[in-house]
Amino acid sequence: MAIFLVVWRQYRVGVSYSHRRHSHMEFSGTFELEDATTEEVWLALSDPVMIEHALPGCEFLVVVEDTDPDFDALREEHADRDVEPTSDPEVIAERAFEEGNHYAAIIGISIGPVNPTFETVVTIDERDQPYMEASGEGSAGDSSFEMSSWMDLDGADDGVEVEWATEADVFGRIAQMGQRVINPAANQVVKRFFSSVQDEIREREIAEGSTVEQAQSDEDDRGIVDRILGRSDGSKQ
Amino acid sequence: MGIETIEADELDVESVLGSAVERREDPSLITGEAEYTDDIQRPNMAHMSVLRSQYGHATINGVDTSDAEAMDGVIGVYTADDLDVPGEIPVGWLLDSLETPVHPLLAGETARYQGDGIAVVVAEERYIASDAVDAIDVDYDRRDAVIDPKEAVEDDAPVVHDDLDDNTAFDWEIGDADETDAAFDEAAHTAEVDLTNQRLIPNAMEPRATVAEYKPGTEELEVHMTSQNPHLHRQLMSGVLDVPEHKLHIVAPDVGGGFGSKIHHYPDEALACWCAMETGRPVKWTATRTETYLTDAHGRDHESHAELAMDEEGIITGMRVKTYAGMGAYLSTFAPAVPTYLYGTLLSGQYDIPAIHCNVVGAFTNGAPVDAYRGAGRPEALYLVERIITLGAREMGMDPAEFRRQNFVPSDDFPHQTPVAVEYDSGDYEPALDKALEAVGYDDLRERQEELREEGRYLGIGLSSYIEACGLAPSELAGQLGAQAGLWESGLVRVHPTGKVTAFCGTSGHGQGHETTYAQIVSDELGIPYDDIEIVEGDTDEIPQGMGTYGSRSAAVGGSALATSSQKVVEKAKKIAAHQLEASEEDVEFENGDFSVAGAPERSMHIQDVAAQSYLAHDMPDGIEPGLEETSFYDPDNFVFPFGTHIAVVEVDPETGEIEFENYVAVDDVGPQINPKIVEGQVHGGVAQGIGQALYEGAEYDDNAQLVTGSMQDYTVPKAEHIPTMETDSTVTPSPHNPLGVKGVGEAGTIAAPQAVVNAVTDALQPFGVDHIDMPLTGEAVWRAVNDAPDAGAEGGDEAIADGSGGKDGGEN
Amino acid sequence: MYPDEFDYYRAESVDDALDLLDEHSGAGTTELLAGGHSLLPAMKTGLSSPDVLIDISGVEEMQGISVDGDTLSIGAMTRYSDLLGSDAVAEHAPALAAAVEQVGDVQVRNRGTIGGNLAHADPAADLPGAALASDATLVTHGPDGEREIPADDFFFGMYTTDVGPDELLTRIEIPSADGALGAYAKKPSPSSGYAMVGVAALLEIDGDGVTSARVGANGVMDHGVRLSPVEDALADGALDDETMASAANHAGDDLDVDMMMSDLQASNEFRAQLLEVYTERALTAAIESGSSSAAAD
Amino acid sequence: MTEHDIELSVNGTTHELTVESRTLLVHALRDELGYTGTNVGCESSTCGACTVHLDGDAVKSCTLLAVQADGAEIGTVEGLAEDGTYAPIQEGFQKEHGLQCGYCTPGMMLAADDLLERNPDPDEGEIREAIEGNLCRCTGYQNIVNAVEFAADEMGEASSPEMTAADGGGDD
Repeated sequence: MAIFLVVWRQYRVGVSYSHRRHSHMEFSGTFELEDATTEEVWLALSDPVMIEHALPGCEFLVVVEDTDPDFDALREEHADRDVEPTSDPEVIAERAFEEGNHYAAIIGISIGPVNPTFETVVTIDERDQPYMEASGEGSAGDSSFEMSSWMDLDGADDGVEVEWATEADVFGRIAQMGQRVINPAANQVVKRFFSSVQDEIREREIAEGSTVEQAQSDEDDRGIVDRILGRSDGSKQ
Repeated sequence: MGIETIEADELDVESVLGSAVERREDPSLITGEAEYTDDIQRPNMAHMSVLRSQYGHATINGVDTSDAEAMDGVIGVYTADDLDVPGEIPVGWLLDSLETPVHPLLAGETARYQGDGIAVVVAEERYIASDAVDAIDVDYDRRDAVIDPKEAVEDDAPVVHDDLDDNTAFDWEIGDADETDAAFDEAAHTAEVDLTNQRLIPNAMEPRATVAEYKPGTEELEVHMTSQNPHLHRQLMSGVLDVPEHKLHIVAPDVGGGFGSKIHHYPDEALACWCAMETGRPVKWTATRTETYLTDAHGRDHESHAELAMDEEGIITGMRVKTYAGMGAYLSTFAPAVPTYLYGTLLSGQYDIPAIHCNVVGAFTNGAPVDAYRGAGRPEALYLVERIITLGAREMGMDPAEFRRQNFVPSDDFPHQTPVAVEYDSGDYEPALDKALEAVGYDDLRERQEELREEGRYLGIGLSSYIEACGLAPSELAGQLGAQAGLWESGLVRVHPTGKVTAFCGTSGHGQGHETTYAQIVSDELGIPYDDIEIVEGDTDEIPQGMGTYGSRSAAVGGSALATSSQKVVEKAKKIAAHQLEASEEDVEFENGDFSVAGAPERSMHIQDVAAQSYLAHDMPDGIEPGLEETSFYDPDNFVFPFGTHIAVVEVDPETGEIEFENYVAVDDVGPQINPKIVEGQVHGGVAQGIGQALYEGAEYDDNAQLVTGSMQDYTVPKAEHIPTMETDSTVTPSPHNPLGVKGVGEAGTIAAPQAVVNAVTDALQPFGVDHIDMPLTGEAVWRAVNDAPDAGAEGGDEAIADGSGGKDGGEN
Repeated sequence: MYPDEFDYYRAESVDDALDLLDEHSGAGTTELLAGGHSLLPAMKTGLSSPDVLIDISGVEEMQGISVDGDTLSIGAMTRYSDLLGSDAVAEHAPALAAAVEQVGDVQVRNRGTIGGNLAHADPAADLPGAALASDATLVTHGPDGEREIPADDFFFGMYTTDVGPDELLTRIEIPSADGALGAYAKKPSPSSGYAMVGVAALLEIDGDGVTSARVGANGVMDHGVRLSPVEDALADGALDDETMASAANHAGDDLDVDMMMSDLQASNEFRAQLLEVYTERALTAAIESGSSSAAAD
Repeated sequence: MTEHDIELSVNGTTHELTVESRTLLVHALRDELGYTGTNVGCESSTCGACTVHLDGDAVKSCTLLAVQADGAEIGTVEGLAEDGTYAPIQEGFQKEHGLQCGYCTPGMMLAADDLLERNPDPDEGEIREAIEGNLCRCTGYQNIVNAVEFAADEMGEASSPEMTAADGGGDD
């Protein structure tokens, strides 16, 4: 099992001074995972269950047909959900993010006494290793948010550099009444998410390179790893 | 300190006018006996709550009210589809180029700002109504929004009203463009500035509220509401709800401040009425402060470019102004007048300027509608004038007081015609300036300023020589300019058989003390003791007609109406007295309530006795009807033009941007003062609001048109610690064209103060080369201005400022 | 606006409060109600909708101020106004006393409690910095009994502390700083009154010199922080304005400006600037408090 | 949702009433008991219009549940005057023109009274600080400060015989 050393090299929040920025937030950052390859990290980041586990307050994150799912039904269906992240490429392949797919999530945010639960739908807009882009929106009562994010992996000498950015806009009551807390709260969510992502990746054993290679097989002519990695026709090696 | 009040029983009719008598409004207000709208209870009363848009701009695909309707205690939930009345909010002022898109009571397909109502709930209790609003589910498609008035009229801006080509509400100009351009072509010196007059939220302490009750038997709709002008509301609401005017009874009970925000006709009050008719229950609606922030018409919202042309000596030869004015999502009642006729016409300030041209583009945005807020147009004008004048002085290297003095309209040039349409009635500007300069010890201050700069301390002196046009009136002129209403005022003076008086006025006070000052006027005119006179306002069933209280018009127009009616009463009484004294009318003199025969003072009769005789009617002159009451509809010839000079003295800490007041002096000329204590109070309050704008206040929307200063935790309403002690003084230049000579004071402070403060701060920071900072001058804004200033480096720069040694050499500039 | 519906329980004792917490730990959210001046406004604006409120403000054993040897002990439900009226607090915890004076307004100080403030952990509240500067120990009670948490380990982040969901903060213990100089300098938000920046300083002195210093700040980061570089710069330094000013220059040394609070009231960059200025003001105010109390003696 | 039977003593009169858990004290006073002199100006505990006395201390009655006040002594503006005689603070507001629209005035007077209770002779700065939790949009505060000073003087005079006696032995 490889050990990933995580280095917080840079983490920026939307702090540029502009008087109309206040419920629009921009976050971006870069972190490095040592002793890992782009493929390994990409594989880990392909697993919705891993993301579900990393997202603070996330009850479930599941693929759905369209951007207007029945959250009550989903809640019922996934009430006792107990799915573990895995490092098994076969398993990941079954459920890996796919470009154009929509995912529904219930995310409870907890900022002291303020505990909105957001019904969220995210769409994978682009997914082409090593780059991924997603956008989505969530609503909780008469508050809502819209976000768009991208992530780019860059293989360094002995590790992977993950560069990411998220933009979010908040609407409704929280935007209006919660001015003082929105930025730090969102900051906290983003920070916790990425640090959990790193923990999750760190805890995997997928870095045993062999696992990944062994999985090269059959069915789809792109090969399972290509599928997981979101490569189209292996053109991006 | 300040003016000492006297008790009512110390008054006599000879000196009642001009006395600082205690307010008779106070006893009910300081004991809790006062009745504000939300205090009103009715048997079986229900409560209304409004669901407002989650977005600044959105398409509404559907509204699911089923959960709300199913809640215990919910009487009804209604959306735009349910409304069966005309329901279009009218615009009360039209301009040639004005676009007037429909403003519905409830948003149907499109929400254009966050205050847009989408549904209303009527429930048994206010808490339940609020719960039910939360249970309504709206299917929105969010749309891009625009909030900045200048960006709103650019080609690629999201369009607020789909049925319009763009967001231009109007494109208006005043003055002579060619002459003005010529003045700039020939100018020896020019000054210019880009400035923002930020959006403000009025924040009357009492939120808007309505109690509506419908009586099916008489088909009468009785409405108690927070109104500055119940008659105007009656007129407008009659059309909106299709209820005949004579069946609408509107009462403004005690009203907790307005500052303009309770002039306008909003959807909510009409919705409460509709709900009362629909449910057959008395319905109460009281805005939460959040709703106040979202829906009360905001003020200001200008972005301007101003230029000043001067000759070699610094004599002003021209002024050119381009302004983008935000209108918000819809045109509020008087909105089109505010950035045009109430703004452009004041751009000459106190100065003799031969050529002025001003172009104003009004823009629809996704913000709350913008309308009259204390000062309405005039603070925007005077802020701009007094900023550019200050920069003109700076350009000329002249002392700002002397620069002003040399450009003032001379005292022998009144009435003075400006190049921007209005004619100033009377004025004498230098004495007010001199008094203010003397009060602050101007020359010594300038010396001290130099000394302090040597120590790295930054003292600033800011002048504001302002003018205002108030006493909103002449109807004919207002009509020519686009008003959809007359601006006269009605006054009815009724002398009862006992000699007591009830006087009715169509204005509607909400803190100004009309019951006191009007009684002083009537007492003075009739010679009847002050305590025998009762004033009634604010009830459309009691008072025949009226236009309301705004634009500092109550004393000048309403007071004049009462004075005129009183004079008519005296005229009639004189006929009766002459008859009873068996003298000819020409021989009867009237003084302090007594009619007496010239040369035979023992043959006299008091007006209160005449009143008794007029009702007895046993012995009346031929052709004179019994009774003693008179009505007048007073319509003056012109606006009145109060003026004055305010000076702020501040010290600025460039390290933190903190501003401390050392002094604030206000010298105002509002004509003769009916009650100097009340005048002083109006100046204090106005200045506080002006300081609020200068230093603290600002409504901020984000790029999605979400109001992010949506509570008192985020929008600063100044606290006691934020407002300095003010020194007030006055000069008196009567208006020649109203019977009292009075001018108006309600808005003076708000019009005068912002630029006094900003001029003081920029004066303090002159060594850094800071010419202008947009309001509000928060600590951060000032700190950034210092650090970004051209001379920041020369004066010590960032590092030097950070370690406290910044700008030590400032005094040498 | 009006709060959503909830159930209200009044706890009579610490054990009672713990039982109530346990009883309602399942479905829904439970909040402890102390002074209520953070919670109730959040509930009224609809930002917070707990299902259960447990009112602990009246719990006797969580009230009061006592001195035991070298330790000042303050019940978590002691109101600000009681702290202000206490000679013991002024004497033994001068930095805290100075900070309490600047909390909210009179009405807030008449209701709000020290424990509510610290457990709520609003980054812009006035007491976290003072708790850090005072080297306070925060005592919690839970199902497994008492836990003592040094202030340095107590604050995790915005509204997040080491107090577990089944615990409550019951007591604050402060080592006596009798003879030390304490002060709090605050730049309040003009609208909310919360601290854009607030700096609490406690200087242990010996003659004309500082022997050691503790400086805590709130309003700057998402939780209260110690300003160790300032403390280091002060230790064994002179007790004069110049030393204070130069130490204050280090206020932001350990703090990432990008991570500082940034909101409508002040950007992070401006907060960084204010932090240095207000650190200096806190330190010089501490010196002044010494000279004024000396004068009073 | 729980309901609670509570007892409130308002200006010396005891009232028994049943409230929901969530009922705010200000609404219990205004809507249930008819003490409408106490006003509501905001929901963020900022404006202070709702200030009442709770067991003698000024508090914001919009930031207190009615059930929390069970058993307490509440003082409102309606209780300031005694037998038709204004309290000094009321007299001060009248004499000094300390109010215009009057909406903030009840809360302002009760906050000022709290100050005078603690500090019978406050200076201007102390007065301004003591009313920082009370917003007024009309007066610019100056005449409010004067009104509080007036009340302080009035109360000082009322108790001056004692003061003189106490001060008599001082080192004047």
